[in-house]
Amino acid sequence: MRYLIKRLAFLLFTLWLAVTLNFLIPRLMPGNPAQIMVQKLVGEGPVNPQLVRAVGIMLGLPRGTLWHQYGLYVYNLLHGNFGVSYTYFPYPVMTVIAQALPWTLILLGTTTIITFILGTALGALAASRRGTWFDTTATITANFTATFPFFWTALMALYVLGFVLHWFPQSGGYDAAMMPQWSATFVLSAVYHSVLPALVIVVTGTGGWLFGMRNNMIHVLGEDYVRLAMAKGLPRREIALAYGARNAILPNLTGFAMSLGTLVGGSILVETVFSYPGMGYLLFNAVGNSDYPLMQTIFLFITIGTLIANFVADILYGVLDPRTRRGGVSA
Amino acid sequence: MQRPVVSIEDVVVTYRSKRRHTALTSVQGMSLEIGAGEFVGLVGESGSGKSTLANAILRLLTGGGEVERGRISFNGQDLLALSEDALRAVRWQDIAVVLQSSMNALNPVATVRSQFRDVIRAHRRSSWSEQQVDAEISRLLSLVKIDPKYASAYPHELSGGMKQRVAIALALVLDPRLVIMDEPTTGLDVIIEHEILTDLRELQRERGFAVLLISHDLGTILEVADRVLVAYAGRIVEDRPAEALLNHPLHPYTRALLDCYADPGADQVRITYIPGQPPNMAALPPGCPFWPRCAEAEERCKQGRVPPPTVLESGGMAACHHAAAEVAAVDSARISGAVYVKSSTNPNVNREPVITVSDVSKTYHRERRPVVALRGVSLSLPRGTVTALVGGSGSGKSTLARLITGMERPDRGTIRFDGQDIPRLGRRGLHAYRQHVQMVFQDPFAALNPMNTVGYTLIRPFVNYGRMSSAEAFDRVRQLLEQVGLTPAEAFFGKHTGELSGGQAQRVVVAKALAADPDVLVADEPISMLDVSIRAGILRLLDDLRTQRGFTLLYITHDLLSARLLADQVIVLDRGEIVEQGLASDVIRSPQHEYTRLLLRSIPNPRRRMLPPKAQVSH
Amino acid sequence: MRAVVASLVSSFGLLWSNWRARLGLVMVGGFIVIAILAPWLAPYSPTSQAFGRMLPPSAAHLLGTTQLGQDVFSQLIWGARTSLLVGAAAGGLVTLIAIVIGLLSGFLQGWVDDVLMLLTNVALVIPGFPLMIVLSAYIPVHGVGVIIIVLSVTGWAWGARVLRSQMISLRSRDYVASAEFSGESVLRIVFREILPNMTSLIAASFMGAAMGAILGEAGLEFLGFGNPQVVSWGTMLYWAENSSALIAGQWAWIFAPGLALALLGVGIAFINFGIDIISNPKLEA
Amino acid sequence: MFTAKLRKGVLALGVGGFVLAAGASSFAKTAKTPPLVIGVEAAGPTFTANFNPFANQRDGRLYIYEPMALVNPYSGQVTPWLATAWHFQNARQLRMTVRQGVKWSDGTPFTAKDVAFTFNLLKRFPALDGADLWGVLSSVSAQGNTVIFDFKKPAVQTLTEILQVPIVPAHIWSHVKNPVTWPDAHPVGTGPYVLQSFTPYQYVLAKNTHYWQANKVQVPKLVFPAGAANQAAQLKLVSGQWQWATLFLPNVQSTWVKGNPYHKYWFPGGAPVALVLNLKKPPFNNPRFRQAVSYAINRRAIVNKAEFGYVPPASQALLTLPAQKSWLNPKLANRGYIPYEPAKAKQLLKSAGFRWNAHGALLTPSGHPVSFTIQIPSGWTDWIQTSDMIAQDLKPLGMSVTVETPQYGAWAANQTNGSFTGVLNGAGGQPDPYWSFYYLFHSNTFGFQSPKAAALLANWNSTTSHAQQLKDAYQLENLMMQETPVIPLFYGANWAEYNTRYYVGWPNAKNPYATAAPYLQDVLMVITHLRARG
Repeated sequence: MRYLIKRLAFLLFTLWLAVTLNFLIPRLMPGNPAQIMVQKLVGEGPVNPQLVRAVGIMLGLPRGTLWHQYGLYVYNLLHGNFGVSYTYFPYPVMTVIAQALPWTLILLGTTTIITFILGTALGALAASRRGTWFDTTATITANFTATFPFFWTALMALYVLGFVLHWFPQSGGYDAAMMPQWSATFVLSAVYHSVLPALVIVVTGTGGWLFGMRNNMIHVLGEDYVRLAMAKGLPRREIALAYGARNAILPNLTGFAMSLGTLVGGSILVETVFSYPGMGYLLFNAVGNSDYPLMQTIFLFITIGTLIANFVADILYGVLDPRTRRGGVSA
Repeated sequence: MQRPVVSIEDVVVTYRSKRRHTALTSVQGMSLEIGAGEFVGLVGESGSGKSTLANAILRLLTGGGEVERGRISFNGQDLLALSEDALRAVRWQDIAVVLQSSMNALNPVATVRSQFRDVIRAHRRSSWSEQQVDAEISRLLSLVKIDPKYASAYPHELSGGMKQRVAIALALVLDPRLVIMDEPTTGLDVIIEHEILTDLRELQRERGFAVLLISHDLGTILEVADRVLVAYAGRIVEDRPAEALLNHPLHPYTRALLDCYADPGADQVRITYIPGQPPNMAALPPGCPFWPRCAEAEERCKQGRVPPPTVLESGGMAACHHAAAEVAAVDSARISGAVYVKSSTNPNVNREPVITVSDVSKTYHRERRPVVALRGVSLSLPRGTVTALVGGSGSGKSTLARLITGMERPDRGTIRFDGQDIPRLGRRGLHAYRQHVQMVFQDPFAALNPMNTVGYTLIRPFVNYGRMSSAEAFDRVRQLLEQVGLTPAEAFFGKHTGELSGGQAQRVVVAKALAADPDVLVADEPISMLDVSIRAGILRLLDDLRTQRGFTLLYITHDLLSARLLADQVIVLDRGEIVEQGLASDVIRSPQHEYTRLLLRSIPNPRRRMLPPKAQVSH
Repeated sequence: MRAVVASLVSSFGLLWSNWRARLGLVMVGGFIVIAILAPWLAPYSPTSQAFGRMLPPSAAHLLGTTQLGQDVFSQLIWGARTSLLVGAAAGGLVTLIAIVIGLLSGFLQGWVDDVLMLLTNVALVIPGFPLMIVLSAYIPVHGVGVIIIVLSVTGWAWGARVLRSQMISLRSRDYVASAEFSGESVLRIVFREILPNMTSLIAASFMGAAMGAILGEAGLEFLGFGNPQVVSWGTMLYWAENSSALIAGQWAWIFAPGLALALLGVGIAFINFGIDIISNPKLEA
Repeated sequence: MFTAKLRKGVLALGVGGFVLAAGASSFAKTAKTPPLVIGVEAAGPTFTANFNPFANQRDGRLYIYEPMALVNPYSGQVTPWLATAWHFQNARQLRMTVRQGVKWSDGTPFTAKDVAFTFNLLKRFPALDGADLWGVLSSVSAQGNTVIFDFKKPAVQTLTEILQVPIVPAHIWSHVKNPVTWPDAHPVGTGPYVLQSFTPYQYVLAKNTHYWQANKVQVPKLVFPAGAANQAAQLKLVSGQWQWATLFLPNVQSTWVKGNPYHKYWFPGGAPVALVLNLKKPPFNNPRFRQAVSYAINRRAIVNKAEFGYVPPASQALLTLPAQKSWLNPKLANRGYIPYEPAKAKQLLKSAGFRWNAHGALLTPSGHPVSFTIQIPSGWTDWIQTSDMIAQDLKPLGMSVTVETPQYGAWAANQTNGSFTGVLNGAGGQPDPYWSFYYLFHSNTFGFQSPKAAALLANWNSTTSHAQQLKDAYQLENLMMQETPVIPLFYGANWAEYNTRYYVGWPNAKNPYATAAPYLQDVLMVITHLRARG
């Protein structure tokens, strides 16, 4: 319970910090987003000051003292009001994000789980068969795939599997001729379109998990309780799972933080290459269009998503590790 | 002899490291047999190969170790040749183990109950109902004096002693024929260690399983074992019934080991210690590996092969050229090493105190639970005397050492030195204070930075306190090295501290403490991490140095024998409070407090066998 | 210092004895040599636009030319400089920050530790790459220097955490207390007694940070958030992407820089593999 | 990825965006008149249902709402559309006749009242009035089928702007509370298409059955798929999933045209891209210095390298040539094109009192070394390339020129704040040369002050006589030559690729009746010219 409260406090604190960081970054940086926005709306030619004011009010551009702005900002956040997108004016940022979020959640959610399961399983297998051809092949392959730049792998996949071989579509989230709906054909199309981006994320993302798990597992397999389990005459599988993997998976969960950050970063690149209609591609476009409200809200969402995922991992850790569950010391 | 449960024939185990391209043969041909229901002890120093042998029996070798040669048979089956599946059936069903580190032997993420269950399930006792299984677990836990409610606890919720008891109960779950115990009580408090061994012996007698108990402490082994095997440098050098070994040790090494024990309550305490270093397995001398330390070594010992085991008519064997002769000359009382004698004296402990501790209390907060380490402790260290601070683990003796040396501050109370209250000193004041009060740490390897050379380590105090240049300090370091018996000094100067043996390292630690030319030396269990054979040497060194230099020594220990040897006065600490204090000879010879008596009883004492040997070995 | 050097030398020996690490050292060393010798190795200036546009690979242009008529092979060679510079500089900065924060936090304990640790944990869970993108959107002028700073600001947390826990484990060692008894100053204890024992950890964290920085830089450059005028593997990919290199059939242009990045990454990963084994002998295969 | 095509959008329309789209491959390819899939400019991976014609994004709404007349963005040629005729009663009053028989897509008839309503809407909501029409208008009213525009002052040239305002139905928009933020998700217009379906990922326009020239519209459906980034967009176009797009394609011959006879493109030159020096700072305030720089730049080389030879070098006269050749002063030497003459540049500098030091560095008459920075928005690759080449060209003259690539926002802000020494930016390029000159000489951005220009512009704006207008234009062109306030380099291209497999009649260099990109206002011209392949 205390563990849960501690993690929750950390989550809330980090959320607050992320929110404040998000508030501060644009205000600490040189350049005035308001001016840029007006410039963009008006375009070339003389700027009518009346128009500038009108546009400024219309967009709800920041005014007042920093504290006042901050108060208003937090108030608006709590009411789900993230401002108006410059590029999608007059739509609020949330409308745009609501369109992109499900795609990323599904793509990143499934690939994260797949990479975790695949990487952990392969890592555990490699560790328990240390020194065999499987171990060598797996670690060397992972060495390569884990260091492949996401976007390059994506480009190659796009070109070879998409353009040359025509096995997979080259971009988008589903066949554009369809209406998004819960029909079998639509879901099938969405899945079909997500195969390439997912493949790229899985291929480049699995290596990290694999190494983490392998190293932990090797460490655990050297522990006395594993030796004791062998002495107990337990079946090999049970030792590897209940004693080895079960303990090794705990530190791997804490490695989640770093891995997730990498995965999220990678997904931005992958989504961009595949023009996948998710948050990453949206962020890329928002930056390109100097759509500051959109860009910052996306960043906030990505951060919150990462934080929550980390929180879930922490809680999972707490559930899996009796030492934290019973209020003992955490590792 | 009864039909042996396990017989080990000429087993050789080599560790190979791919990385360093080295091979280390740590077991160089050991043979032994363990009879049904027999309680066998295997004693040896670190690196003697005793644990390796234990691991080899169930094929649990790690770190690149492999059985190169030999045969390990159980009930006629060669365990080394068994298939993985066949071996799995033998494991635990027939042979169970209790591992060295009680802290790590249990799966941290599984309850005690499930660690019993999986072994029951794995060995096809699936016909048992849940209730039957649980009842059995409760029964086993009760057997080792653990409340059955702990079945649903996780390992981290148990104390060290409880974990070890659980591990023993776990070993008995399938009623094995043999239980291998590899230093099962290392790291536990002396009193708890004693209790567990006592209980174990009782249990073993009741249930009739055989035990192979491995320990570095001959005292412990002799107290409980029917038969004792002594390992040295990867070989068994003596294998005798306990009684016979105790009364007529044949191998000079065994004899030397026995001579390291004495009754602290005797009028005159006399121990010997073995010169030289424990053997370096990577560079053994030709001939008998013990000869460099053996007082009886002759030319033939130094050459050719290792002395073959001499099988004795009286039972057992010894691997020494002298063995046969020894049997004849039973009363031969040749002294195998340097002697350290302590008679009852009446030292003057009424001199003016150099350090006065008044009403000191200290509480730690571990995981939000207050742990009281010291409660209103007052004592004084008379100038030029040795005070032994004695207590079990958790008694607060190390905390007191940390407070006196200024490493920590008490919650309450004063510690006075030269008119200053130590807890109030700032960084500068502490720096000055430490020139006067130095510390010798328990683990010499932990106390020396492996990145530094011996020379650098010893020069620093001179540079810092003596305001000397490195060149000036050099000469002093040389003297110091010679003083602590590290000669020739030049050979040690450039060595990295990791290249030293344990005894050498502890001498460097002592030398480093003396480099500051302190008034007070605090030695926190300085010998407990060392091999038995070299402990007395360090004690002797401390005693000699104190005599020469006249510093005040606070000697912290759980071992009353060493306290008796070294100390003028003894202070006994129990759960943060002083329970008894007085002249060393008085306190140890006629303890007044029950805790002191308990401590005394718990000291491994080969002369006081726990139980009469059950069935003598017969042919 | 001598001890540090000595330990480095002996660590190197250990590294060299592991085949993976050896391969990694050779690979990374090769890239370093290429970067240093770029002016002599590259057949042309990487920015010279004197050649035909989008020429296919030939003897004169091993990897063809860009749409601006630059020699891809020459750019590839010069690009090693940027990647290695970013890796070394950002890796170094990240490691430096990690050392300062990790050691401070580990050695001082108390509230300083609490605050620094909170900061570290926060920095650890805030996704770095999106932050880099957002920061780069606000920073008015782009260049390798900015990227190095952004990478450093976002990348230090993991190293700091690892070094802190190592610091805590080391500072409670008796030899640290023992050094205090020798009258050593705090600085000397931290830098002379403790730091040398963390060499392999620091090296590993440097390598990890350098690899992250190299990939991060390439990613940012690829998205166009860097300075596209700088010749680097990231900008090469950016230009290649923007010039439809694949559609135009200039596969070498897009394939080579990515492969170079991957190989450099693999080299570093192999070295780290070796370092891992040194600091954790159990991992030895 | 920001490439040339993006920037053209920003310049011409004032909004940044991306070329995008996604495939609609499943449409029957066998039909004679299949839907036309258009890769339009959009800002991201998804659409929002926003068809408010006053929002500054150009996409499907251009096919729904119509203006009074279509103005060719480059030649300025006007085609009457919802208006059939107009004339200036005097320089302060414009009378416009609206077309009869036009209906809104909901069947309501279109009248002059709708026109008057639209303009008065702009008055009520200045945020809609981006061109600041009400800065000169005093009233707009409907009389029968005539709309009367009264001006506060002579403002003849405002006509072009008035003609381009999209007209909205009064019977719907009069109920809209805030037309600025109203997304108009179900648009009702007079145009050839109506919204058939919308998802964030694709929307479809179908033919408007009420359209007033329905017989001219042969494409039954327009499909706008969302979001594809550079490489993916190009792949879509090349693989035939898009039929009409505006994409920068390097090596367009080999990547697009080669191997497919239906693949066509036309990249007409548009707004001049110019080197702009900060005229408030010495030595850039010296016209001779600017002329020298102009002579030292090898425009032909820049065009060939940085622009792939897709566009021609630009004339110093600021006009978009040849589209606006009717406005060109025939006496202008070499039609205003500045040749590459480094020697002349040197001589100009010498005559202006510049010197060179021992290291060959150029010094101003007051002895300061000459150096400046050219700022280009990050990622505008061909401009960066251009600046690099300018820096190379100026090096022999002893000028040290560096190139910086700030973010778009900083680049724009730096110009507004005057914190720059040099930038590349668009100049001119308005359909009506008046506005090109007006923006250049009237705006304070570049710091050029000229009473003479102001007088000429005022005269031009107050006369309805074309001859007089020409005279004013000629003089302003002369001023451009003498003062060189900006240094035009080349004409920004207007990328357009189209597929003639099913539809023919596209504009091209031989038949430049409209620009060819799918996002400029004259798309209505294109769509009414397209015919199914016979």
